[in-house]
Amino acid sequence: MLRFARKRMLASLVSLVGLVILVFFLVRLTGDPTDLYLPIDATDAMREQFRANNGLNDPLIVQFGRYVWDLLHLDFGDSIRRARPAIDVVLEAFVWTLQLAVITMSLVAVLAVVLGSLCAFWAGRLFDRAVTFVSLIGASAPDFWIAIVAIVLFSIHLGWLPTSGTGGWQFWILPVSVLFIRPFGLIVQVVRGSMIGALSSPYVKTARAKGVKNRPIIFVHTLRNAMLPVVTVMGDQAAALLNGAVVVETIFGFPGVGKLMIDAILQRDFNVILAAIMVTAFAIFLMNLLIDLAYLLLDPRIRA
Amino acid sequence: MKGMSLVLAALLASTAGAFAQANTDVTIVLGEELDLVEPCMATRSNIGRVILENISETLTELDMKNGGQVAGRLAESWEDQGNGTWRFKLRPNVKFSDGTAFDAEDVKHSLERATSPDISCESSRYFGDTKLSASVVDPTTVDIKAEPAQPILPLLMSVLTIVPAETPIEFTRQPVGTGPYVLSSWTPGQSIVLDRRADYWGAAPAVTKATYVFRSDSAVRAAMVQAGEADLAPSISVLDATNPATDFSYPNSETMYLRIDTSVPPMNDKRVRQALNMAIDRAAFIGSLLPEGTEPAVAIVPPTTLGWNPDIKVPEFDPEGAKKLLEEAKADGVPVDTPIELIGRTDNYPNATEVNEALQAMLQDAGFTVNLRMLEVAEQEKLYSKPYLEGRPPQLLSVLHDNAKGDPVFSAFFKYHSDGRQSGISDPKVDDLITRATAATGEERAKLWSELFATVHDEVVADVLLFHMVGFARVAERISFQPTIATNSQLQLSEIGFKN
Amino acid sequence: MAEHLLEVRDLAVRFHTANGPVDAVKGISYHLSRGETLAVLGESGSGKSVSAAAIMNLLDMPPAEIRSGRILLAGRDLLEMSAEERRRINGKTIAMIFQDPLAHLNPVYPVGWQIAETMTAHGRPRAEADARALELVRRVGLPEPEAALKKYPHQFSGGQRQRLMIAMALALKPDILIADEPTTALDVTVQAEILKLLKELQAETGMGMLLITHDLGVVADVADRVVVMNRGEIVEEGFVSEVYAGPKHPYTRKLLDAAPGKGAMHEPIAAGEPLLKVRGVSKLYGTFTGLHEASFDLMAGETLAIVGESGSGKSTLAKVLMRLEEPNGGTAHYKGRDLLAMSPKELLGVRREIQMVFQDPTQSLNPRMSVFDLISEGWVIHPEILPKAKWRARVAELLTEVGLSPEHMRRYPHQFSGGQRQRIAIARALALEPDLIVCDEAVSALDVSVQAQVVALLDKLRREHGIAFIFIAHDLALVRDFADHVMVMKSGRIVEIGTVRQIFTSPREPYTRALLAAGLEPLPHGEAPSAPVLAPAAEHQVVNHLA
Amino acid sequence: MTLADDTLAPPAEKPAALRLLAMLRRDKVACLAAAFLVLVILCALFGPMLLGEAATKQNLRGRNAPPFSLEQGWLMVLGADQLGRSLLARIVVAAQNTMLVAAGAVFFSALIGTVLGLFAGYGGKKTGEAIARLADVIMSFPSLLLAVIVLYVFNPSVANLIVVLAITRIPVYLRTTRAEILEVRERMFVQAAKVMGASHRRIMFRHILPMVLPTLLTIATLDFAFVMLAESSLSFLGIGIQPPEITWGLMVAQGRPYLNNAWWLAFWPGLAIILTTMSLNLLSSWMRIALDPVQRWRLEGGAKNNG
Repeated sequence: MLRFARKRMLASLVSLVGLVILVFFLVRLTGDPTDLYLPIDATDAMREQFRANNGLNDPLIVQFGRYVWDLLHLDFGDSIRRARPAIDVVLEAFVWTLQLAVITMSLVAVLAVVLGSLCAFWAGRLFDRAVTFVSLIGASAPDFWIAIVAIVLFSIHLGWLPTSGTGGWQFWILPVSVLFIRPFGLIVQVVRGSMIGALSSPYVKTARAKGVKNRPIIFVHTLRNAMLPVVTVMGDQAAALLNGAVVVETIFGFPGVGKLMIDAILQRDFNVILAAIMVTAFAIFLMNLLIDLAYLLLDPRIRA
Repeated sequence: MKGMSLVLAALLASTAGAFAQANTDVTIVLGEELDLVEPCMATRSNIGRVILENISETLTELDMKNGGQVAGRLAESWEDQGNGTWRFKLRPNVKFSDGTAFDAEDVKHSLERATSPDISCESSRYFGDTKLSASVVDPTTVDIKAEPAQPILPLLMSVLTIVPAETPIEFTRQPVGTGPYVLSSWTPGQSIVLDRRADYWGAAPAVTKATYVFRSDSAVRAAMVQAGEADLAPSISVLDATNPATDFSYPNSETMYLRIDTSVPPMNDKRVRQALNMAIDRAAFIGSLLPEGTEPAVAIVPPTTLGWNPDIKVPEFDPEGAKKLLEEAKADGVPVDTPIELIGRTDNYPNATEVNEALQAMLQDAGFTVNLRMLEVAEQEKLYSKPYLEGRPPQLLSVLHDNAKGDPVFSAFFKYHSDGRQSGISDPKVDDLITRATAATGEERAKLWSELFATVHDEVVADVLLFHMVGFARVAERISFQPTIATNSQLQLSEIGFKN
Repeated sequence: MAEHLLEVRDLAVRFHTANGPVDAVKGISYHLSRGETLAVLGESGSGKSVSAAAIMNLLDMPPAEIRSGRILLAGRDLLEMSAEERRRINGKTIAMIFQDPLAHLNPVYPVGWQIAETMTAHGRPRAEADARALELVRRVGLPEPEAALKKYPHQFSGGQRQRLMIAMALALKPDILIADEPTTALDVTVQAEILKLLKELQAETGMGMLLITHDLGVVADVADRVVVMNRGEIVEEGFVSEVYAGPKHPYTRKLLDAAPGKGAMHEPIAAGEPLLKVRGVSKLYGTFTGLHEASFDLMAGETLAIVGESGSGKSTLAKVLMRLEEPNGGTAHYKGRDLLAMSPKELLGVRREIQMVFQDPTQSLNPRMSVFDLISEGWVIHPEILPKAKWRARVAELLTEVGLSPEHMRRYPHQFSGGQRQRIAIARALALEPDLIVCDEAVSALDVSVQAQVVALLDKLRREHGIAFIFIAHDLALVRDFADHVMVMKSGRIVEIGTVRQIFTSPREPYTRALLAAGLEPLPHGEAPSAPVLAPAAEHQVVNHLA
Repeated sequence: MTLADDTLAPPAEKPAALRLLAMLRRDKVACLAAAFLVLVILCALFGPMLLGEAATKQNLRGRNAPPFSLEQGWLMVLGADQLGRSLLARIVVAAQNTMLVAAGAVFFSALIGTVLGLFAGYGGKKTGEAIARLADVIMSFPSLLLAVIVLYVFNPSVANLIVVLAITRIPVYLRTTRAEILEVRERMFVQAAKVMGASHRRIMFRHILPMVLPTLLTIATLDFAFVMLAESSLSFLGIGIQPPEITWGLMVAQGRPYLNNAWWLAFWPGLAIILTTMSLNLLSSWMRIALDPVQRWRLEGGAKNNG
């Protein structure tokens, strides 16, 4: 198992390096931060000065070499905009994103698995149809639309929740709910599909022949077998959340990495973009590793 | 259901107290986060709104309440010594928030710091190619010399934020200033808190503590004031300004215009440019896509600017006339059928896309072939500034220009001089006027600027000037605040009062 | 009330399918008494398992619908009980074991937990259940019982898994055990052991046993009484010995006649230059020896049967010869050229001459290709065989030859029965006009009567086309009527090779003798058969090839 | 011997397409979904031709006209947008770009992802690993960044938007295809084809691919919805498709600021997205059952519920 983890980490490192190279050169295709950083009426001397200060005059390959050299010393460079180490900026934001992702995915996991399993058990019945319908509507609506409507409804008209920002638990309700909807709709369907398949497995017959009650048949016997595809999809969804819930972060003023990333992209703050990508990619690789470990945990047959 | 909602409401109400605040504390919600709190970057509006004159003060300031006069702040008086040198008498008994006293050395250091090549301070952009140097005469007197001579040096001093002489020449995260407030906490991405100082030299403002939060969505900003989570949203979209009791419009010093590159046919023909001007029904925008209060523009600077020329007339809306001009030009062999690109910027202002779509439709109605392209800021920037791309098609750049400084010098060169970075014309008379006006003072200066505006607008027809824009602020009912043209770049907490 | 332990009365079950309703069971009645073993005998599709599923409340409704009938357990009708009542009966009063224990054990839980669950589901305390599980595992004869409890199903062999199922079923000492094809897919020797275990346990507990099987030998070995089912109806019932001795219904008679091992044995054709000469072929899987130094000859037009239990290497040998797996050593000269050393290009030419028929036609026929596409695919790959214009006619011809009808060519595999599918697979092999066909357990998955038909077809093809066969089977009896030579394999090695007569009448090796002995006779001991039976015979299906 | 061999041979089935149609007719919900999708496709095909003019005709004085009023003609029945253009006409016309973007992105991501997945699954271990790493890289490459890069270096056109969205969705297909193929390639009929001497290409495209296609189709339908929403989010962030092109996503994004005073601007195009994605979802889950012989009975009528 350790060897497996080590091999995976090595492979992920290769991906990470590829990613850094790709991003480093691609973002530099999108323009010069000088034009964005300096006011429109800045003089040529100021522009030249700025470029020189930030090493933007060197050939790309030299810039890349310098970046890699610094990276090897764990220096991710400074944010041009914020004049502080890019990695600090990113990590601050990442903590928020991570919290948001973890809370959302935990809720999604629990609710989607329970409701999806029940839908599968009662496939075709009213409960199944209702849950499917509601989750589909939720999952098909643009999230920024839901977010604004939710603010208007819950914060302004009802006055129950704060509109936005960070703080106590009540600040988390709206962003988490909005983020929750889409992965929930998807995963409920995946759980349902996988469970319908698993519920017709021979071992379910055995369990029924043993006189096992319905609840353990669903949640003990079948669920664990049906979880493999579910875990995969959950991983994909969690990865999307880790990459930053840009829309939700933007609207609710959540200082997460998605908002940071879009700002950095629009401002061409290259070091922040790179650091953000490295941090999230690392998190995603780590999560993929955890998912593979979850496979091992769920299914003893893979352990061989 | 009702019972449940009551329980929930009660539960939430119990925590709601957490964000109710002391009577003289305010929360201000801004659209753009601060990436820095560096005083020498205060000319950037997102930074200036928080720290300018609140934390860091300047020698002079523009008094918008009194018609845009230059008034003293840390300087009590100043006089032109000739030879490009100005002598400033400084206010005595002023202390920085770190307790050190303010004197001429601080001014000298601040100037050197702001113009140092070692940090990219933005305020130095206002000095252009002028070289400034300061020499200390005595602790309360400082001479500032400009090469070449700079007639509006006192105005320029309104952008120079004063920091203690000990401030290192690198971006600070702990700004120290002479202003009425001190930065007490900064949580990047979330909030900035300013607290009132006890030892401020001037009158103590009413606001004791200001918390700034950041929401990029205008609807959310408006909602926060409505829900009582914030007291002031200095900038909201006209679409969210739905409550006359709390929402106030103010001219925001931005001017919308279509920049024409007159070197590309058919734009090199004056009749075509006139036709462009005549094709647009400016009145139709006001009160529909653009809020009431928006003014048709005849100059690239707002009316509060020196040399504003009231004699220039807004071009008549005359699509038939435009068509006729085009036909004339066509008869002379001008390629008027060449498709023109109208290049807008996404989210430049509320409704930016719709405004540009409407402009496109109007131009097309007058017989132009116009393709609309909405670009992201950096992409538009690339087309906006020189060097222009080789082989470009005729382009109209739909852009905003902001000059709240009261003098056209900050606009004229860049926009109209042959060497200006965003200039679309090359006209010797205009170049000459700009050079002379820049060097002139007093009445002469105003006259020259007036002449320039008339020339550009009527003789050269350099561009399609459209509107002086207005912004909206939502102000909670418990506070009193009157937004002005300066609100876009600075927001003095001392101007906020409480109604009871 | 007659004191039957269990009585099924006039049970009728209908399934609603894509093609309209199917009456799986049409009003059947039978009963089971304490200590008795009742066999329900029938081929696939006869509806033999449906009544058991109804007893255990395992029918999915819909698509199933119980049209009529009663199932009386000690006088009470199960069909009128609530789901909760029936749950309490399942596992406690009536227990069930299934065919294919690998699929029927939950793959993700340790077997100890699964055995104990039978008891905890009925309210027994955890500790007691665990102790009893250990006792049961020991009783059904698993090695290292303590360790076994912590292991997962995939870590056991097929026979051990069935023992685990039995342990699970017997945990609460049920009155009735329903065994649905309990030994199908097991090797002959293992089958014998499992049946022995069941008999012992029945003797210990006095339970009634309902045995559902298609296997005449199993019925003869364990059952007291038998009901014979065909197309949802009971066509005959009675004591096993009586039914076997004097079948009254024509279907029963045909079933008994179809049992293999009754025809005349082949005499090998005179030797010439061998078509295939295999020398010292070995295959290693890591450290495991799949095949060790196999050597044999095959004459043109001759049938060589390779017999062995799972893991004996017989399928490995086939795969190596077909170059589906690369050997670790050895040669196989086909018409003088070494198959195992050919380049892919040379191989392509030989591919059409050597064809293979796989065990499970359901899996070896691409479900998304029509019969025409399947059979003509070989001509797409080897266009030199037949011009495209003649394909349709030739497919029709081939279908007729294997006993199907030409209009079948537009259909898809799932529309055929297992036997028909195997005929399609054979037609596909014939399309390439091969000289040698390798049949890997080609009839093992088929019903007895179908087996007989397919074997007869193969025999006919051999006679008419002079095709040589390598016929791989785990079933000695089947091979007897068909093979010229027999090769017995065990653990990757050839144990014995000889003519069919020599192997069946005077086996030299003890393992060959053991295999012959383990085969179940389809007739009760000591009874005179109605048809002449000369040799012991055994037949059963293998669905999963566990090599 | 005419014994049991033919007992279970079923009667010849009706042609598959007809049977599907018959089943579709029986399932009201799926039927409705299919009907709506047909309508959307018709809009996409003929909308710009029929209503292109009406969709761009501005009337600043009649901006934000409320819906459900026939005073201005039937085109204004859904109200007018911020420039006084008919919302109905715009929705109909925008169907084309919306469908083009979604279908294009789904098609290309499915195509490339599947081909890569085929190679990853069927090719050697090394190829497989390399392609899996590629998928990792794409997955952790933020789609927004990609959007900005492509739309900056090129232009924010329909074609480039398709490129952006297609690239970001490749890993889904790649991973699914690869996983399925690793399983399918071990199936017996693949070996049977090998024995006949079938080439790798034949095995890949004739035998393996058709087995994977149903799964991919299901994913593609779901992705269709996803892509429409992603396109909308890009528009919200200002880096999606730009006027004068229109898509539903752009309409929602542009109408969003009016939620308070002219809800219909964002509501109708939003409803169009919701209905389309829901229809696709419903149809895809129906198809998943309809195409699976084991599950099909659920859609066949007549069965009573015996509980």
